[in-house]
Amino acid sequence: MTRQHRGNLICWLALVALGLLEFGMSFAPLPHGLRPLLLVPAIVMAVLVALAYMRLLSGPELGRGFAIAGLFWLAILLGLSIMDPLTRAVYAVPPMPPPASK
Amino acid sequence: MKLWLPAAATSAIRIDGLLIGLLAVSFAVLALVFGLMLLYVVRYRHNSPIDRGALSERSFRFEISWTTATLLIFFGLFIWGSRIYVQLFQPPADALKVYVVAKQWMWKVEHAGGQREINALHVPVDTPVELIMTSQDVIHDFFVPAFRVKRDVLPDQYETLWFRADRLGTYHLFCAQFCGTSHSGMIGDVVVMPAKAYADWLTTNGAGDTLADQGKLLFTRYGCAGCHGGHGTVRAPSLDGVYGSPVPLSNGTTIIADDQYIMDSILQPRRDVVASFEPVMPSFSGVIGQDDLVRLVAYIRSLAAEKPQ
Amino acid sequence: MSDEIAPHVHFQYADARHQSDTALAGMWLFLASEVLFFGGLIVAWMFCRHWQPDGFDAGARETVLWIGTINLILLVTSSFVYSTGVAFIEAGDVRRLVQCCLITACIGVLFLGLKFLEWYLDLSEHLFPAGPFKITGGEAGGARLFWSFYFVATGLHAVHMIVGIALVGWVAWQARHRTYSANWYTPVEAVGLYWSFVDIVWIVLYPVIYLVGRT
Amino acid sequence: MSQTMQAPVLPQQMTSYLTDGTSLRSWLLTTDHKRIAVLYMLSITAFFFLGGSAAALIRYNLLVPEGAIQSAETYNRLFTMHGVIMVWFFLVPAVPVTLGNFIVPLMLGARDLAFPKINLLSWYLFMIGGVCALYALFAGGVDTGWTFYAPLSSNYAQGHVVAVVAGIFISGFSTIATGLNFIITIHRLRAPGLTWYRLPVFIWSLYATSVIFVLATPVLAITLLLLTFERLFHVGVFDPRLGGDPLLFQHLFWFYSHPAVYIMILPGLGVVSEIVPVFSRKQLFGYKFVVWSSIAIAVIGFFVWGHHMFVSGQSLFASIAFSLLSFLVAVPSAIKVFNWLGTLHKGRIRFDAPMIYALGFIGLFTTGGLTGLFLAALAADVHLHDTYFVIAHFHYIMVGGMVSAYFAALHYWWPKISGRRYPEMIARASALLMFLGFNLTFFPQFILGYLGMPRRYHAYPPEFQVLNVLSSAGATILAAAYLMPLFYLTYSVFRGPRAPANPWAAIGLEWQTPSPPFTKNFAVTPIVTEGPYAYPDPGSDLADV
Repeated sequence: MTRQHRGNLICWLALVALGLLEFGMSFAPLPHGLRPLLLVPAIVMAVLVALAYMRLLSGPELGRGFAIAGLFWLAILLGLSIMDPLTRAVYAVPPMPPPASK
Repeated sequence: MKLWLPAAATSAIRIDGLLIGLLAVSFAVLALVFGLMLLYVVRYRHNSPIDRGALSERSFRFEISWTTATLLIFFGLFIWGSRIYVQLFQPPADALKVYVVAKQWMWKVEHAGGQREINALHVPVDTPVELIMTSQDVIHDFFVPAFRVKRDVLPDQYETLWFRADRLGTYHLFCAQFCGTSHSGMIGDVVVMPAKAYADWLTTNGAGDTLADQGKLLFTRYGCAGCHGGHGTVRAPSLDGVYGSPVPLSNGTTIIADDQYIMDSILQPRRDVVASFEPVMPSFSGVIGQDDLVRLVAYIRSLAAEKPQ
Repeated sequence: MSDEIAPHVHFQYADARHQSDTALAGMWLFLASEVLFFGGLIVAWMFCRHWQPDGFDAGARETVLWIGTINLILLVTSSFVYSTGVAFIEAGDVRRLVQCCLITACIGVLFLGLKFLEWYLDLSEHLFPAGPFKITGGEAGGARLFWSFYFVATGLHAVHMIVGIALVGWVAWQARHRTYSANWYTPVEAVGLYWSFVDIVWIVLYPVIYLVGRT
Repeated sequence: MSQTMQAPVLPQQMTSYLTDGTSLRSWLLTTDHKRIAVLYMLSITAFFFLGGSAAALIRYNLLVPEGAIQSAETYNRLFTMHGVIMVWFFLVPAVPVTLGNFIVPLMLGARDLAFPKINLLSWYLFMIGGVCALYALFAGGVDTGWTFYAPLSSNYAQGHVVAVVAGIFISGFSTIATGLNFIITIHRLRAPGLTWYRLPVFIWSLYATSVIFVLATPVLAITLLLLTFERLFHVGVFDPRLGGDPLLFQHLFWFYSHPAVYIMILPGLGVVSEIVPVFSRKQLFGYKFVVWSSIAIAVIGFFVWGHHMFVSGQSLFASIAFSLLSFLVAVPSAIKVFNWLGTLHKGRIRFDAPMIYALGFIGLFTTGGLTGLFLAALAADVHLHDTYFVIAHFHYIMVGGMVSAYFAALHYWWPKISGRRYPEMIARASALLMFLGFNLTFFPQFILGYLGMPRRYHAYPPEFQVLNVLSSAGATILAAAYLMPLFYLTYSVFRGPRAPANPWAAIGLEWQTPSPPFTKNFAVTPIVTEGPYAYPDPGSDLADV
């Protein structure tokens, strides 16, 4: 059981625990605003998998650069595109077109 | 050939000012670039014996100066552009409201008093007019070059556009968002009239009748009466009293004949075919528009009301 | 000059380490582009959920939660097994690597099996957005949107899973023919990166599909 | 981490890459970056003249107000075909896949790209995508414009939308593969001593282009996938009637398509930064600023896509934010233009064909960039959006800028690629003819745009006719100017005089191998000791070569 195996095993247990935590959290009644909290365990799991199984830190440093670039561009895509619907004033569609004069 | 576009609205004058400002900046920069290039190309051509000593390699000073200069000019242009843009978004409260419905390849305009016109818009001069626009199928764009205003018209969503015409005359109306085959045919005229002439125009054009009456006309015009009238050659389900009651479908389920079902059956008849009937009805999507659909539904609803429940 | 260059080093590389780091960097760059690919899908999810919150959540409540959860655990386990396999090949143990690859591939197939079962359940309940749809009335629009997002997202993920299983199988096949050893196992690591990435995609998709609609 | 020394190339391996195996198989299954570049060059040229003929028919149609081509349907499919072919099958790949594939390994002192097999796969994906799109365009075409706006493209268009979209989808992977190959090669396969600040600017601009290739194209892939899903199942992702948002399509589409226009122009900026120092016999002015402005354009280019949607119903706040960001992205381009002028200052300028194209590029690119400011200023865009002003703006940058740079690069590296010299005087004549024809074609369109003539119009009001006739006349001159290089360059391959290794006496690793280079590029991996443009000061007497 080399150091590497032990590390993988601990990481696996953490991942399963986080998964179950997330599963449990979904039953707690969260107000609409706090819904994004549900994504936090998922992000932690993703980071764990990247560090332990994808060897982000011990791999080529170019790989780290590209990983960070990918996340930075993802932030641009999500951040700037959500800016529009959040601030758009939409006129509700009246049920009927303009009332005929009679 | 005319190279100059009349400015027929208050917004047009402000946007023209911005365009002239941008033109000035552009010509200045172009003169600088083309001038320097021609100067260097002639002065420092290959075999010219001119002295080329003392090459200043410290480019830092130049770089910073022209970068900050460009940044400042651009920032000024940005502020100027957005100030006018924000005004285009704030129609005055007392603006005259006119509904515009864009459908594939025509503009249907409807004034508050019920007056309807196709591919034309009559507006009084010196009064703010707010257009409340929607589209029935694809994205169109209400563009009046003389007013320098333009707004995309989104399907099933209302967009507003306001202007205050200040010159009489007839101006072009274009559709500026590609919308299919006769996108280039979807044009019209915006007629700016004195207030009194506009009032006269409103009375002479009168007003339409109820939706159900119009639906009845459309029912025959689109040929529905041919099959659903009960005496045609093709066997089709009778529509008397069908509105609101359950309809058995060919796939065994039953569905309530509400507005949505009638609209879907007109646009996609083969989807929910009535039991014991052949799926022969042609699809009318792209043929019957949104407001005609609403009138047909109003007519079919009126048929149910007549039959005693 | 090392005239005897390791058997797998191409002519434009100086040595094996130079080539293996390059290959892994290449895989990381490809995964960055995949992040943007699924990012576009998340933008669609944000837009649709913003415009149709109630209908969207109504649709989300129809998902089969237990299959999703089991699949999450399965994929996380498969990543663990595969990286154990990589640890084994680092020590030169080719036989264990082949076993780990086969286990990973089996978990992958199990994941896909459960996924097809879930799809079958959904389709039988008329949850496919086109055609007769289970939810009608006001929330039909948002529910249709959710389910179209659901089928596109899980469909794309399934395609990536199938490619992943094929790659893991290819690694197992290569390992069985003695191509890998303690000082040459770059393809194993590269496929490991891809496999863990597909696992991360599911880790993100799981709450987005199953949980956010339910609270 | 650059590569160390490798086994030297044996003398008998020194045959030119062109004659190193002449069977069709050796060409179609080659992994040599130079041969793949030649394969790409042939397919790019074919697509260029196909798209160009569609443009010729468009200009023919606009000769008369009611449209010379009777059916509006045919006209709509023509301009869509022109757009799709020119954008995805000529402009986006143009310089990177042809000259980039050929020159990047040579400039780096490497023997080939990092992943040669992926490079060949990239060409095959490009051809499969191209054939798929061409089949659709010829089997009936598509009437949505190259922008495929929903809900027109998803619910109302009758043409072969899914087939064309599939073609573009596949060719997207080809560009991702090329971008990935370049980034990894530039990082990992530089010659010893070739540090980042000793790299030629052409490498830097291709690096910036590849960043956009790799990070923007996937978003196009998902957009086209969603469009196909919507078109097949009508589930309303983009159709508001069923709850979707048509602006979602525009956001996703323009997130790719604006960086895509920087994909198209950045290689051109790199080429001009290579050519101007060589033909002025002088250091590139402000090397670091030019390099970092390429990177800035690539990064900020991802922030600005909203300026395509100022009038399309986007929120006021988002429009203002995108307008500010769009003004910021114009600054690096201005820096580049000023640095080219700085390079011309006190140089020894020669007027060979590449230099004429480059000087033309500087003028036209500046005009195009400045008219971009009109479209970034919010209120001006309200008037000018979707008119011929926009058409003129992006043609000034794409045709005036990018195509001139492509021809400049083609002529500049032609001796290295084909081992032959092209006829100089005819090349200069065709360059000048292209400059004149281009301006006559597109400058009237600025005025048409200001007057309010919308784009994509089959017929137009009579008062615009004279300007349109002028534009169509210019188009015929432009077409002639494009055909000339096709003839004299092909002629030069077979009958042109042999070219020496360094015909322009330029400084650069690619000029240290024979032309045409042999398959392994360098006999011994070169050691780099100085910067890319180490020309002696023009003032000193030894500068006159």
